[in-house]
Amino acid sequence: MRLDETPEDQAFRAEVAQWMQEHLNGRFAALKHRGGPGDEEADPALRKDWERELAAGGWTCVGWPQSCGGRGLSIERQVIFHEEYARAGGPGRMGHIGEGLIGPALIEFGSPAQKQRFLPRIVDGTEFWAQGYSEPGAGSDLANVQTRCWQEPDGSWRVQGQKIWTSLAHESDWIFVIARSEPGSKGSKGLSFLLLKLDQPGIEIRPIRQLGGGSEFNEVFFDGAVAEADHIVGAPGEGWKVAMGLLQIERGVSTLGQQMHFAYELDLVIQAARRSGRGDDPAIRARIAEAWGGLQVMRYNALRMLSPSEGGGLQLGREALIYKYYWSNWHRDLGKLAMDVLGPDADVISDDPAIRPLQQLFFFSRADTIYAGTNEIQLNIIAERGLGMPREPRPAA
Amino acid sequence: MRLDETPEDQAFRAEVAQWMQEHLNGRFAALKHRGGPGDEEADPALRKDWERELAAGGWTCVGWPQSCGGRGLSIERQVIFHEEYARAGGPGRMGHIGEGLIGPALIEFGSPAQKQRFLPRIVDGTEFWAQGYSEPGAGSDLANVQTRCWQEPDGSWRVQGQKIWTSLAHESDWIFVIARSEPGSKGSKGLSFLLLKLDQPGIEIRPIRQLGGGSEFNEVFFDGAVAEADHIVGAPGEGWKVAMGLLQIERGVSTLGQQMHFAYELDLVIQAARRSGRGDDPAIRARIAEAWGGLQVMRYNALRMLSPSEGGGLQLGREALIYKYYWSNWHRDLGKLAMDVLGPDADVISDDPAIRPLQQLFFFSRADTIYAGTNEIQLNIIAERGLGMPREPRPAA
Amino acid sequence: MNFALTEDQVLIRDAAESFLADVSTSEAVRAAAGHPYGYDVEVWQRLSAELGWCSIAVPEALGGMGLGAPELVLIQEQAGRHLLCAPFFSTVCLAANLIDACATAAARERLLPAIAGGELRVTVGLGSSAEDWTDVAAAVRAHRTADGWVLDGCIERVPDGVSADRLLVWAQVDGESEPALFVVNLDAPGIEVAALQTWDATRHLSRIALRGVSAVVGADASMRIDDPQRVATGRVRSAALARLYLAAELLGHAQQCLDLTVAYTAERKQFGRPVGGFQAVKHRCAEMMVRIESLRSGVYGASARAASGADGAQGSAELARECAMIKALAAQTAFYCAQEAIQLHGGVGFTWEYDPQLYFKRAQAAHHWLGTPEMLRARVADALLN
Amino acid sequence: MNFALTEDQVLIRDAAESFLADVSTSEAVRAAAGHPYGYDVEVWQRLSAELGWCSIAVPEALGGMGLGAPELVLIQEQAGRHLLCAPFFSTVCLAANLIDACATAAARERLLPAIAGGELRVTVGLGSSAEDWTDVAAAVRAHRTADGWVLDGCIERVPDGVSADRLLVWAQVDGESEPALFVVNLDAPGIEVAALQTWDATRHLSRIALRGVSAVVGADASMRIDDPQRVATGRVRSAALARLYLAAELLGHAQQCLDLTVAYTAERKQFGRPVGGFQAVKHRCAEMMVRIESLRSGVYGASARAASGADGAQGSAELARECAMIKALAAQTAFYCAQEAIQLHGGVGFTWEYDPQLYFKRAQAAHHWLGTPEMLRARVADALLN
Repeated sequence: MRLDETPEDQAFRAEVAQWMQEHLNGRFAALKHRGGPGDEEADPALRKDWERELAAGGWTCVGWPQSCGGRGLSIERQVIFHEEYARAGGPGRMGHIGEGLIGPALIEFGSPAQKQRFLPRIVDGTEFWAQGYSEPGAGSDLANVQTRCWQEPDGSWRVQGQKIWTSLAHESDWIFVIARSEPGSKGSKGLSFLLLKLDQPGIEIRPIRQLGGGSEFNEVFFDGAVAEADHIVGAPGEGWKVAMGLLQIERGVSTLGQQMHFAYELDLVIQAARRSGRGDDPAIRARIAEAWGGLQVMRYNALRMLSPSEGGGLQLGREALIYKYYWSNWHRDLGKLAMDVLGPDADVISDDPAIRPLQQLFFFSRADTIYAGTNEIQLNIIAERGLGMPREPRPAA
Repeated sequence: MRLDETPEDQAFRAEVAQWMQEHLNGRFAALKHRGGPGDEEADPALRKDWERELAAGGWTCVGWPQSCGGRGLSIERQVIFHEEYARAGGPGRMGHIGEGLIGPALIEFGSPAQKQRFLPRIVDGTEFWAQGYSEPGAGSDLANVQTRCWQEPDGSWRVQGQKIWTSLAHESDWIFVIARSEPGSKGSKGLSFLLLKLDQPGIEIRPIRQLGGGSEFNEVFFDGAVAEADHIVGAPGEGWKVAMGLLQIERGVSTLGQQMHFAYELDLVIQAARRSGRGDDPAIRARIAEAWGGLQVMRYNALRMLSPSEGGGLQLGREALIYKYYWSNWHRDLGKLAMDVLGPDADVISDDPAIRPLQQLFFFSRADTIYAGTNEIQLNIIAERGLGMPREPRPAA
Repeated sequence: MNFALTEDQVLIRDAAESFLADVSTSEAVRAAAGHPYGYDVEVWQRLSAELGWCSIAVPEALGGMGLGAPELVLIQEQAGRHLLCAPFFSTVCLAANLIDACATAAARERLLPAIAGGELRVTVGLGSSAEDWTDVAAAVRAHRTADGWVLDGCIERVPDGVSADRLLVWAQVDGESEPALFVVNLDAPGIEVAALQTWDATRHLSRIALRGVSAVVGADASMRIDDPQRVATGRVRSAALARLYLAAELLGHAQQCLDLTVAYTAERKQFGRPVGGFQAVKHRCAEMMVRIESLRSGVYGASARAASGADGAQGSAELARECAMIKALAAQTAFYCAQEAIQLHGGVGFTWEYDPQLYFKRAQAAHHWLGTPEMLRARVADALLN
Repeated sequence: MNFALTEDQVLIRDAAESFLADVSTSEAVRAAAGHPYGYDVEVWQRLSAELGWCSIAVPEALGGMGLGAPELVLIQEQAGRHLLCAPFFSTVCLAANLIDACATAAARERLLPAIAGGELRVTVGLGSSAEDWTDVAAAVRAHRTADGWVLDGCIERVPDGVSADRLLVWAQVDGESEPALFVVNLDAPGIEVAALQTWDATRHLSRIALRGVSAVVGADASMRIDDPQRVATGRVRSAALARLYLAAELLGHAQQCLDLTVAYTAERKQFGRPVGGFQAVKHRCAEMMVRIESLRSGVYGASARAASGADGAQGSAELARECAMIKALAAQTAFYCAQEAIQLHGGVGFTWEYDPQLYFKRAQAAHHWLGTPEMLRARVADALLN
């Protein structure tokens, strides 16, 4: 258990910080602290340019193996990179689904041809991805997939159905989809994992308006949409394995560095408390202290989760189970604290950079405890896998 | 919706207050504010004398019909009586199981002979009762009764088994017991409701030591204990109906006036806060204000629960469902607040009348959210009966 | 002492319930929120002129029904449940209440009958502290002139400021310890109304600047109206009642959040079962019900106290303490239930299309109105501990 | 930066776990609590002399292992889990920590080797505020005499005061801004030890009165030991570490409450099912696990910071803030888990016979030790906001 860094790590930290200082500048300066969850609609064109700026510096896909175009950074170095990126105010990554989800899935499950076709364009920031998991009737019951797919005589695949909660589908080039390829199959059996171009006649994208007014999520309708014959990942009918591997990844490294963004938000809250006078209220003070403590804990949660376990290998065990539940509820509470600290000004729609991000935080963090496994699903998983308590009885299907 | 009282009600209130002032005096003065939950072991002999003092004044069984020896008071007058009794520091009632539970059950379900035999001795304070419901293996699953009973050729009944959480069994004369009279029956079917003298060879009473050190609860072991032939209430095999009617009563009028005792406790907390200096701490102040608010709400909860409903009759509906959950959790929180207000002194075992009751409150209120329907059972009932949500799936027995 | 609703009260509640279920649907609320006034004038006319809601708490001698807090609380509860968009809260719960408690007989006779008849919309600044209007008064100063008064200052949050006919203004006067109360015509020279764009669009607020606004003695519309004999107690009592009426509205919000959640989880299936059948969901709905029913007890109880209690300084102080507590409880209950409604609706809970967000935004806005729970509890604690 | 336990740390933790599972059973704890010392002397001798726990954090040059906070935290966590009754917290976590951080080289050389060897039990007053020993110092005054010092005052809560060999005394000295630190022999004249009968009997406390207790320069046992160069920073750092070690113990309490609950609800059947199969029970156990694992991250993290960080004034202040936060969190987590353990055990939960009550009483007692959560959060807020 050490918190101090080697001189080499410290030098790496300085290198990232310096690169960010030099490049998150000029026309990119407007992106500082923008584009995070709740703000993903902020200037997507400029943020795509920023992805290419990052790529030019070699700062995309830093955790991927070098053989796949990445930097092959160790976990510790990835932590440092993400922390310094966020500390500098680096914008929400347009490329995060490619880099954090489908890329690693292709590295593990993809064919050599798929890797060759897709990975370089994720690394260089020229192709952006969306995900197609959730369905309106499924919700937390991920395996309850109704979207169908079938293979045409020419070997291509067709997809029919509907996905939902697809972030930035309208700004993306490709989508990965899990669909039922074996008619009559149930649950996690008989599913296939397909890659589709979004710009095609069989796909329609409709934005979902969120409570805060933004529309970064979408519904995506598939009406005989086409996937090329070799754009199936894994064997037909075994798509669940790919999908689950990918969710593991989502709950792991890709949320790294978010604490630095959270620290930035907490700092905005503290500044607002000083300004509004609510910082003199002892109850508000106690909540700010608690939020600060929660943030320390969250960082240590992440460090524990990412440390090699006693037996070697990543300790994505008990610690990982609590990680998402902890941060999402902390973040939701911070949103409420932010509004209470702003006082009555919180209710007025504002462009003030000291107010707007806190309002967005308040509204968007309502989704934090719902997407990627609701609180209720998280608690089930923690009780069943973390504590070995009995599984929920499921009625016969 | 009126809070003001008629002149007649005001006069009655004054009458009760004056009687209490005149009689809770002399040797009875030591009983002021004593003998409540958590303190039921306080001087039982003197408290039995007090019951007879009350009886002499006509202040036992005030809600019973006059034909049964009661005063036949309206609900409003009962509220007034219980409030003034508690306000004066009237001690915990040794007779409350007789007056509040078995008496009303006998009035509703008992035979004329049973009424004649038992009711007058409850009214005059010469016989005290204990209850025999819970069993070690049953807990919240009240109908899971393992204690057996059978009828002998002479018509008398024999009881074999074990009851638990029987308050003051060692200070009582009689016990009512629910036991399985139909071998092989399950759940609420095949149970009978019997009345037994406690002082007999087939009954052994063992105290259960509680976390606060007291032992007001007991285990009661029945080894062929005898109930007389005509000491069965209701028909053989239909004891559940009697038992359930009695639990309705427990959740109704018999908890009246407890708010006045709670108000007394809150006042002790406020005094302790002034003394310890913790009353300057804003967080403690907020909790005291919250506790005060909760007490107001609790009184209004009770008044709503006891008001005639729109269609006439007692409104023991939605309001009654929440009543026990609300007061028990409020009381448990008050116990924690009391300790936090006392500061480090809370940890030292004390005879100081400004400290001892608060420590007892802290410890005994842990039981409040468990006995007479745990929090968990209360929430099930509220969801299912109050909100019409689906019942818990029960595995086939 | 009888806590049951009277027959008349049941009638009032049921009429409000069915009227609002009809006119204040989700679609209607969203449409009204987008209107410059923030409400549908026709709905307002129906409830004020036809249904007579504005006359409920006005004394009979002044053309009202002579009822009071218990009846208004029942209306407000339904208004909250259905998110009624109308100047009812501003005109009746704030302004008429204030005029009745604080104003001279002449002013009451001039203003209350017009309010009761639905002919006059009056509003007043909504404070955000535990004080009794003195926080609002602190930002406006009244200077005596030869023929009356001149008002200068700013009122931060005025509900229905864009559409009201009259504005009540609390102001400080040099040398007077109590704030003074004025009524001014909203189209008087020197008044500038700036509509605020708020996240909660179901109650429109404005910032109103007063620059040399004249309130001339004997003028028709603008004048000083506080009754020196009544204002000290009256502002305490009227602020208490304002908190109570707001709490009743919040109670309605909370109830609707629970009802929406129970209905949604009964329909929505996950893992082959209705979501509402999962015990954890049931317990959380039950917890909501406990808090809501307790809040209802508190709101009804405080309204009964308001109707029964002495209205002297002592009675007003006790009522103030109880209403401070109930507003604190209401704000927290409404927010809690809105939060749970969003959470238990799952993905659709945070969409614009479903209704929980409307209640959520309102609950957050109302958190500050007339004092936050923290401020109100500190006030109660001062009374208990000092 | 590596958060995994080292091999040595795993060994230390596992050894503590198995030793305590053996000697600190429920029966042993109840027996020890009834002993006048509050512990079994044989257990103390084994862990101090045989297992060397007292030497872990003592520098190698002074006969210790030269390890530090991360290792002590692992021991304390297990001590908390098994409610170890022993003067380990007083001697090692409070006194040795304090001596190491604040005392002169001479005093360190005299006292620490004896502590490391298990030959000396030392204790100190346990404060109940967010201050860094100054609250304890406020009640004792040191007067200079011809050949040394005389101490007068009272120390309210001294753990193991009945059985310890030496007492550390913080005292105020006229004209000095920092409190002075003394060590006195507990059988010195003028010392009166009154054992307190506490609800939590697993840590015995005493009130110690000092009446003209003399600490003579050059004497063997009683003397002034603070190092003027180190005391200002050292008392901040040692108070921070004391809070951390207490937090680790509370973490162990919380973990055991969860483990007991999961085990009991797996066995206990209601309505034909194990209670642990009801979703509401599962979610509440899961909530406990979230809080416990988060607390564990915080405790381990703060211990790593203590081991890695600079120990100057800045580093000590940062460590103090983090340890204040973690003690606040630990107190609330332990109480929460003890409360839930009692509740989810049902009827047996509030009996003397079952163990949850032991943890419950300890959690309540520890709530105040070294500052309540409210006090500690106020301290953290001061640092963040001012």
